[in-house]
Amino acid sequence: MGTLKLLQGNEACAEGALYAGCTFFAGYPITPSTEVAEYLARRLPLIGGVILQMEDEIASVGAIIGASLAGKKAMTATSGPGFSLKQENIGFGMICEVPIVVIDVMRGGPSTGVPTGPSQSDIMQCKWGTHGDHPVICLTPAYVQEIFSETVRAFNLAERYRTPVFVAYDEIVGHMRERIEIPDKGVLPVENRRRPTCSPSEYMPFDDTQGDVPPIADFFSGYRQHITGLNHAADGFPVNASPRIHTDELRLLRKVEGNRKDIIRYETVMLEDAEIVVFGYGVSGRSGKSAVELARAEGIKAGLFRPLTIWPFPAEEVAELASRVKAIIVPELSLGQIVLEVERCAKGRCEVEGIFRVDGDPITPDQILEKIKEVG
Amino acid sequence: MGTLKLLQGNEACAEGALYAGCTFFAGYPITPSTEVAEYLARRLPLIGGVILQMEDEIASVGAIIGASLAGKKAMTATSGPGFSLKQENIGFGMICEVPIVVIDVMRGGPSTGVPTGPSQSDIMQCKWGTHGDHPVICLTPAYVQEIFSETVRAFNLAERYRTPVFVAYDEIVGHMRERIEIPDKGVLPVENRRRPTCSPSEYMPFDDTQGDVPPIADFFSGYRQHITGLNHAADGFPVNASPRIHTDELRLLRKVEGNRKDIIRYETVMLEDAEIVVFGYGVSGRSGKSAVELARAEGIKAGLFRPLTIWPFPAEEVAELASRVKAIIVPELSLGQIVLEVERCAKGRCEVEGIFRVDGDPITPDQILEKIKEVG
Amino acid sequence: MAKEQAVEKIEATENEKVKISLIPRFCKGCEICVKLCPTKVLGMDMFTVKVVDVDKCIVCMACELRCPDFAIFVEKKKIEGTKDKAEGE
Amino acid sequence: MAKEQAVEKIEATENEKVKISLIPRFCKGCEICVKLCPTKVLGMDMFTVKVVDVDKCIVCMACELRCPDFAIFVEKKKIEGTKDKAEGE
Amino acid sequence: MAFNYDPYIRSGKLPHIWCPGCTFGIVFKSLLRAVDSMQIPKDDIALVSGIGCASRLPGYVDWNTLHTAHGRAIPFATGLKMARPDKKVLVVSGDGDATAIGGNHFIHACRRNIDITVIVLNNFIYGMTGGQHSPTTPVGHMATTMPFGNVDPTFNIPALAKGAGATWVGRGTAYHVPALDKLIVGAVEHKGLSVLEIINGCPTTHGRRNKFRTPTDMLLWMKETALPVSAFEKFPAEKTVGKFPIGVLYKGEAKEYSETYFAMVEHLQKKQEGRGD
Amino acid sequence: MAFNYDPYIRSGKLPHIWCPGCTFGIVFKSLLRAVDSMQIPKDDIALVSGIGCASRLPGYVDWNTLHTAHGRAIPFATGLKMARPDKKVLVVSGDGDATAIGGNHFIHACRRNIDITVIVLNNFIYGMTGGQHSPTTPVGHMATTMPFGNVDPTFNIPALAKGAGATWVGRGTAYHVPALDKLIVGAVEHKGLSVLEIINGCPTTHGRRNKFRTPTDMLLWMKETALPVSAFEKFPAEKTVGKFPIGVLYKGEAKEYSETYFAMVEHLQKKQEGRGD
Amino acid sequence: MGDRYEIRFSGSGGQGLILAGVIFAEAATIYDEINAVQSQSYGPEARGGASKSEVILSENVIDFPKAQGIDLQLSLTQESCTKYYKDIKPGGILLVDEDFVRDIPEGDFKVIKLPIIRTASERIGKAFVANIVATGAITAITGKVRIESVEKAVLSRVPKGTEEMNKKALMAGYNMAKTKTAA
Amino acid sequence: MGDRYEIRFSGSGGQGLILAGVIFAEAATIYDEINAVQSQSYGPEARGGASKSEVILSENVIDFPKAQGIDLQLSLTQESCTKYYKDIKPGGILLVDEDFVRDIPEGDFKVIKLPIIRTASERIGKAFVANIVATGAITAITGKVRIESVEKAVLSRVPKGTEEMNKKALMAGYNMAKTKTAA
Ligand SMILES: Cc1ncc(C[n+]2csc(CCOP(=O)(O)OP(=O)(O)O)c2C)c(N)n1
Ligand SMILES: Cc1ncc(C[n+]2csc(CCOP(=O)(O)OP(=O)(O)O)c2C)c(N)n1
Ligand code: SF4
Ligand code: SF4
Ligand code: SF4
Ligand code: SF4
Ligand code: SF4
Ligand code: SF4
Ligand SMILES: [Mg+2]
Ligand SMILES: [Mg+2]
Repeated sequence: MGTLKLLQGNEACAEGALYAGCTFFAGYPITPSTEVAEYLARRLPLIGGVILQMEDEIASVGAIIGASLAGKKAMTATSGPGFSLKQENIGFGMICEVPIVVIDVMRGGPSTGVPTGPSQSDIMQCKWGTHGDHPVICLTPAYVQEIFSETVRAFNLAERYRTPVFVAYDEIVGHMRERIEIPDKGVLPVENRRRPTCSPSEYMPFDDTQGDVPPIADFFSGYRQHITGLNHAADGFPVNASPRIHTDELRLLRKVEGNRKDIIRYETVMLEDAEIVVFGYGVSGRSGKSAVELARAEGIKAGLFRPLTIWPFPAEEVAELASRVKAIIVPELSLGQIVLEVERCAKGRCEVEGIFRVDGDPITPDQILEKIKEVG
Repeated sequence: MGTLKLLQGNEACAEGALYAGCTFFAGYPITPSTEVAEYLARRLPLIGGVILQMEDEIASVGAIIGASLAGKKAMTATSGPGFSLKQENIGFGMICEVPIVVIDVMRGGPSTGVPTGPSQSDIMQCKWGTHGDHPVICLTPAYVQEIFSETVRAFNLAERYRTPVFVAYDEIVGHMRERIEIPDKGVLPVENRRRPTCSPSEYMPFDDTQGDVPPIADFFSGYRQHITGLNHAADGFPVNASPRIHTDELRLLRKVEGNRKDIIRYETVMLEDAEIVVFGYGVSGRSGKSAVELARAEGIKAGLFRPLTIWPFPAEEVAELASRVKAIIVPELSLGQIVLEVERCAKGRCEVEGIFRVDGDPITPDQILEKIKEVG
Repeated sequence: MAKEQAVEKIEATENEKVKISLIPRFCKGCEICVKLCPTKVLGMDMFTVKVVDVDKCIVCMACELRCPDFAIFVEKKKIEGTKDKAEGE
Repeated sequence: MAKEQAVEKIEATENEKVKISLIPRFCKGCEICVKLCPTKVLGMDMFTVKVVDVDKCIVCMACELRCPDFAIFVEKKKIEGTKDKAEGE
Repeated sequence: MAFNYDPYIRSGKLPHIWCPGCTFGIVFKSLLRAVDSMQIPKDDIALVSGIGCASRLPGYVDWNTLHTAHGRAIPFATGLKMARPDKKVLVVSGDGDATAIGGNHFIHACRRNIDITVIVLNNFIYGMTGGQHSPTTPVGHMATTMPFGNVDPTFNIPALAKGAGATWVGRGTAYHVPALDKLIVGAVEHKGLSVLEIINGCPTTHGRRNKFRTPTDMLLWMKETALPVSAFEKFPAEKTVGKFPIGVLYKGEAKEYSETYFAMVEHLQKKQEGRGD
Repeated sequence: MAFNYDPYIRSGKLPHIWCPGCTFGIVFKSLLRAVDSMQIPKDDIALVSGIGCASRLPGYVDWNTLHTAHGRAIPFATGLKMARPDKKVLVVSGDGDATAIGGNHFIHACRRNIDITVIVLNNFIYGMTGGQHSPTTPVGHMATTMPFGNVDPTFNIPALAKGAGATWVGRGTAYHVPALDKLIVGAVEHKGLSVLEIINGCPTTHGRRNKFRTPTDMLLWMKETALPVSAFEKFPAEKTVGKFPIGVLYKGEAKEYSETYFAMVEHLQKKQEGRGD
Repeated sequence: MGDRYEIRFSGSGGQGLILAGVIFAEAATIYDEINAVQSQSYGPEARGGASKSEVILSENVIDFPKAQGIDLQLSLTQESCTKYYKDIKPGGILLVDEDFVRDIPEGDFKVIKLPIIRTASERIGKAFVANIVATGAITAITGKVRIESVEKAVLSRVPKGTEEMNKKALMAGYNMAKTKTAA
Repeated sequence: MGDRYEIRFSGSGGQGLILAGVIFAEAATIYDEINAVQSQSYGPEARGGASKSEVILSENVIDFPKAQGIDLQLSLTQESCTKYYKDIKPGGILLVDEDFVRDIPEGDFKVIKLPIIRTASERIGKAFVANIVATGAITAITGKVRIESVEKAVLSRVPKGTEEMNKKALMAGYNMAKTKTAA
């Protein structure tokens, strides 16, 4: 049995990182994510790890990519404005396929907005925030325990697919405290990136002939390589206007889209006979769960779909639901973001209704219940 | 009759800005947008305007917002990586409702990608690039003449709706030269922001009681005001966790969504009896036009929908089309971005097929024709 | 004096040479003025400042200059017929 | 000498004291070497460098050091039986 | 007799949000007195800030005020100044705002020597976010992100400004109030980029974690540690250990940027007219 | 006898992309000779760059190389160095890369005094994007974004580095090759942050627009304008007008960052073990 | 959701009410294995002014994590009492410091007045342990969590060297409330 | 699209082929009111190596703006000739510098060899006006645009003081091609 603790969501995130083997953190303080760094600042030096407060968010991503290339499991954490600033370098992580974990604790925006208020309005930014095409994995835990376990999973996915992974949660779950159990070592799987087994002279950092995820060699390990943010060939060197770019970018997408089954996780509640489904993540998923209980208590056939993976989007699951339910309700602490994806995947086969709120308070179970009755 | 010139798309953009009354440009060089700055560098000083090369893209947006607040029509121009960096400050422009124009000449990404290659893969970043919710206006010209006129329109919309406006086009139309006619002064309308008529003591910078677009006072004009990127009340001062935030952010959305008719422009070709529609913008719209001609020549009932406004998205138009055509084909120089919006709006009522290409070459009319035949 | 903004609640303590005005609504009780006053004119009233002994005031302005909260103002009174007049001559 | 990379095309001009190797594939014809050579050993052959008069070479290395393109290399030859041997003694 | 702040304070905005004993309020008053003494009309001056506790200052002042994004005040101010070169533009910034995330804009403003006054309220910490170390947190001090004592070396802000090309560099403290008033006047009057570092105390997130029991302790530390620059320079090295100089630390000569720019504009326009004849 | 570059050059990568007469190639060779002389194994050294012509250098060198985003080489390098403090990490950057968009990282690396060598290939222009003015373009020079002659004041890179806290600052030129080899050795050997500015010529986007008819003219300008720092300092002011010093311009003493950090780690771990007993 | 019990600790920033909430939640969920969620309001206004920390207790899993109807509200200042009391649910409890909250709002709740700060400063000698005194009192009033558990939580969360003082404060609050409510 | 005529100017970076394309397009579209689109390849590789600039002419609006089948390709260097000739459409024309393109590729196109660079350096005295010589030659060969229009375009685009030299170069190319093709 593991250790029981009362922790903030942000602290659980830090614990998750440590459990997953993270030994390198670089960041820049920003509410409501700062506790992740503060917690790690107390812990990382004790295990020989590195905690760096950089001059800004741009530098933070740069530093963790550098560290990851040198073989470390590395992470950063931020919130809205900082997340915007990190986008360019995150794109570098995407195209160079560097395993890193980026935590985004969502607060109200745009701009400085409501720095201390909760929000879920960076969720489209997670997918589209950086220029160019690229795959995105983004996890959306809702409970403190889940923040822990999904952070572990984020590291595993980053290592498995050799790509940046986001964990995005709202200020409320980031700041609230719940009991969590930190499992003993070995209880949760912890994965490491595939490193090359070939000889250094044969090594090609983006060799796609052995599957979509090429092995990755650590800097200074004898596998001298060249890494560039330009589109590149298998050997890592730049290519210009060439079919290679197209096929290689498709491979990057495929790493993620082709492994949806492995990556997508969600919780469902009473979906079997549901006529009305609440599709909610993060704190809105929690409200949704309560609302579904209230509705069932009133005899309404309501159900919950709570994605733990928001990107890649559980498109097939939503399509399947849409084909058999009356309505999908999407509560969001934004003016309507993920509801657009739900609409897209529903293809008009059922009603899709959003509940949006950006005044600094969460959507309540009652608000959702009301909407359930409205569409019911 | 105006002046005829052979100009690059980027030069036409600069001419459009000048025509619209732009007297302030701040930027940071980046291929393939740099000619916009270079052209203005030769022209602005001659008319007493300001051209500033800032230390980076972040500073560029900051400077034009400052200039706009002081009453100037101001613009910046960039490409992918720079566009990512500008996002945070663009969000400031959104929440503070500052009229500015941001040109994004799209190149291959992510990261440095193919700096000199064309792309249309920032189009979702235009909408979702900055954190938080906010309205977006984005114009997508495809011809050099159109880059001129849409840049003029961008300034007009920025002034009319008191908001940042994007003009996004690909490297191909940015760099190629065509003949354009620069109309004489007065031929195209040039608008100016509504300034307050009340007394300074009564002035509230975000007073929404007289419509969704509050008048905007210039700094140093006697209307001393406070502008902040925090969510704010009508008087401009911060509010925290309050219903005001929700209603005010809805107003911002409404400024744009509520004026779709005014903002959305597109070209159509033979849509009346079309069974297959090509939905393409920028260079892909040009290819689409050629493809439709080829198809019609073969007796296929093809048509073209070429949006000049991509955000707000012409959702109603697409929905209407979807209800009466067999298929919509979306050619894009990306791995599939705007096709998702088309899918969403089509609601499953017709087939939606993308043609994606990111190898540095445009999608050819033949490629599209082939797809037309495939789905036909 | 920023007093206008809180005019409803000024507490003035004075003698013939000096007037010390306090604005309790603005005072955050940081005690800077209390500790920096060289002659111990000021003291604390639970959470806000109070004047303990106005007569000790030497009008050095240490309190007013370093109060971060616009909560204390010291004025030297013009004593009629003395210095000011002299200057007029 | 980066010559290995272009080994197929080295043009060497030599006399008994010095050997000047040129790699035409690498030479971009910038003329830096030509202009900096103090004794006018080098010249241009349309777009690339050529040796005009190897005998004038004083092995100052100005050309090799400042060629940006790994396209010119100068080697002083060991003259058998002379200096080197002398040193051996 | 006492200074009347009311005309400068936005009505109803006091009390300000700063914590009890936060010295920013002291500096705030000094700024108002200094600018008042220069008789700059309220409509002709703008105050721009980034994000942080220090950056909340503009909200209280009845000038043209702009509260931008973290670290970005200077570019916004540059836009204002170049749009209206006839107006006064001031920036107020925290140590983190100005020298951490905003460091690049800071050095480039210095390089350009544009006529903006940059006032850095250095409280040695990130106050607003709760006490993380900043580029000025002294080595050994506790901060939430340096829980074992800070190991990050610090910037010397005046040295940085000078190295980047600023033509007026000064330092004052929240304790030395009358001197501060004068320094602010000097900085604002200077034609070109002026940087004024003002030493402040954040009792909430820095002081109490670092053996300054009360806000007053922080002020007294300033009193004891600051030396007028003239004295600082005269004293032998061993007497200045642990001390810092205050006053005008550097003044240089260089053309002001907006003047240079608009001189070019004028020159070109004249040439053009000439050509037109 | 001649130096053998082959072991250091990635095979098949020559000719490099630089223009005819671009002096970067000269510096490139100097770098290889210098590092070779220090006998650093190829697996133990990393070379990191941003974006720009200068930043294309790493692609040719058979070390661990990383070509990052514009202006961001230093943060990536910092991550590498802190992950593997036992390895050598070098950064090569352009004037724009290092001091325009990358200026903040540059000054913070100087502040931290982390053991990285930052080599700035200053060609006074944005070469890669076609000749826009950079923070080092001399006043009056033509650039595409300063078509009437540059009015932007310039950075003095060594002064900036020193003001920010760098502990080794030097300057060399592409002309003074043997001296350059030695400067590079000095910079790389220095324990702490070293900044080496190397004066270069970009004939394509700077030289030909500014009266340097040929690449050689640019080299000869360096020859005439650079003075060894010892001479520069001794000469009377009027003799150094328009000249610049080369050599080691500044050396300071300060703890190196990764050492300090890992000393803290070691200290804490010992304490913890002690407590465990 | 039926057995939710919602406690709000309110007062002014700096009175340690967040810590009080954390301690209470830890006692409940770590030592008594009741489900608990603790949260607080953040914001620059939390600097001075009214501040609050909330704990929700339940035998069931707690999904919606924010207070919906307060069962017990502690208010150590007048400002916080006035600002927040409206969330107290019908039949709930308003626990106030009897010296600092003079103006008791009216409503369908029971009011308990205790000299919390006075007890802290006079009996323990440090006004700043008022939060722990209050925690003791709340433990007694709610009866939801064992006092031993709260004590453990206190000891695990307070700075070294202050354990005894805090234990005393806790018991002072506990006993004071026991006496008062028994009366 | 039937009347599209596609011309490619190729050679090495620095030979002024982009300017040649621009001049040709300007002549067509500003002075002759034919529709024209000019484009070029960008890229770091455009520094040295092969470089190209393309002009499409048409009586109709030109939608697809990139070359699809080259009607006439100019190549001033061997490298550019070899790299790009494959896009020449059946029956098209390959115009090469007879000194610098020695290795003529085979294909279904007509080859015209002219001493373009030699003419520039020997007859005009400046190798760098080869682009204008070539433009003159292309004007003659294609017959799509009036030589007077091309001359106007040349004069509007070349640096002041070089007008006469460029005019001479243009006519040299024009006449050389006329003679050659007449032959
Ligand atoms: C892009 C971005 N990153 C981080 C933050 C969070 N943040 C707000 S203020 C601040 C630092 C404040 O420190 P300083 O500038 O010294 O001001 P102080 O509060 O100490 O006056 C930080 C990191 C932010 N708002 N935006
Ligand atoms: C974020 C971003 N902004 C701008 C650019 C465009 N860009 C590429 S290199 C460069 C400047 C190059 O100048 P310098 O650093 O001096 O290097 P040089 O080419 O002169 O060696 C610029 C502005 C970019 N790639 N990324
Ligand atoms: S003016 Fe001086 S003496 Fe008087 S109360 Fe203030 S500090 Fe004390
Ligand atoms: S200094 Fe001001 S705020 Fe502080 S106690 Fe004195 S009057 Fe109150
Ligand atoms: S070594 Fe010296 S003399 Fe010989 S060719 Fe080279 S530059 Fe000329
Ligand atoms: S310096 Fe090198 S590249 Fe330049 S001409 Fe001489 S050999 Fe050729
Ligand atoms: S946190 Fe520090 S800097 Fe911020 S208001 Fe409080 S005392 Fe001042
Ligand atoms: S553009 Fe300039 S810096 Fe770039 S390779 Fe060419 S000469 Fe060198
Ligand atoms: Mg600070
Ligand atoms: Mg450069």
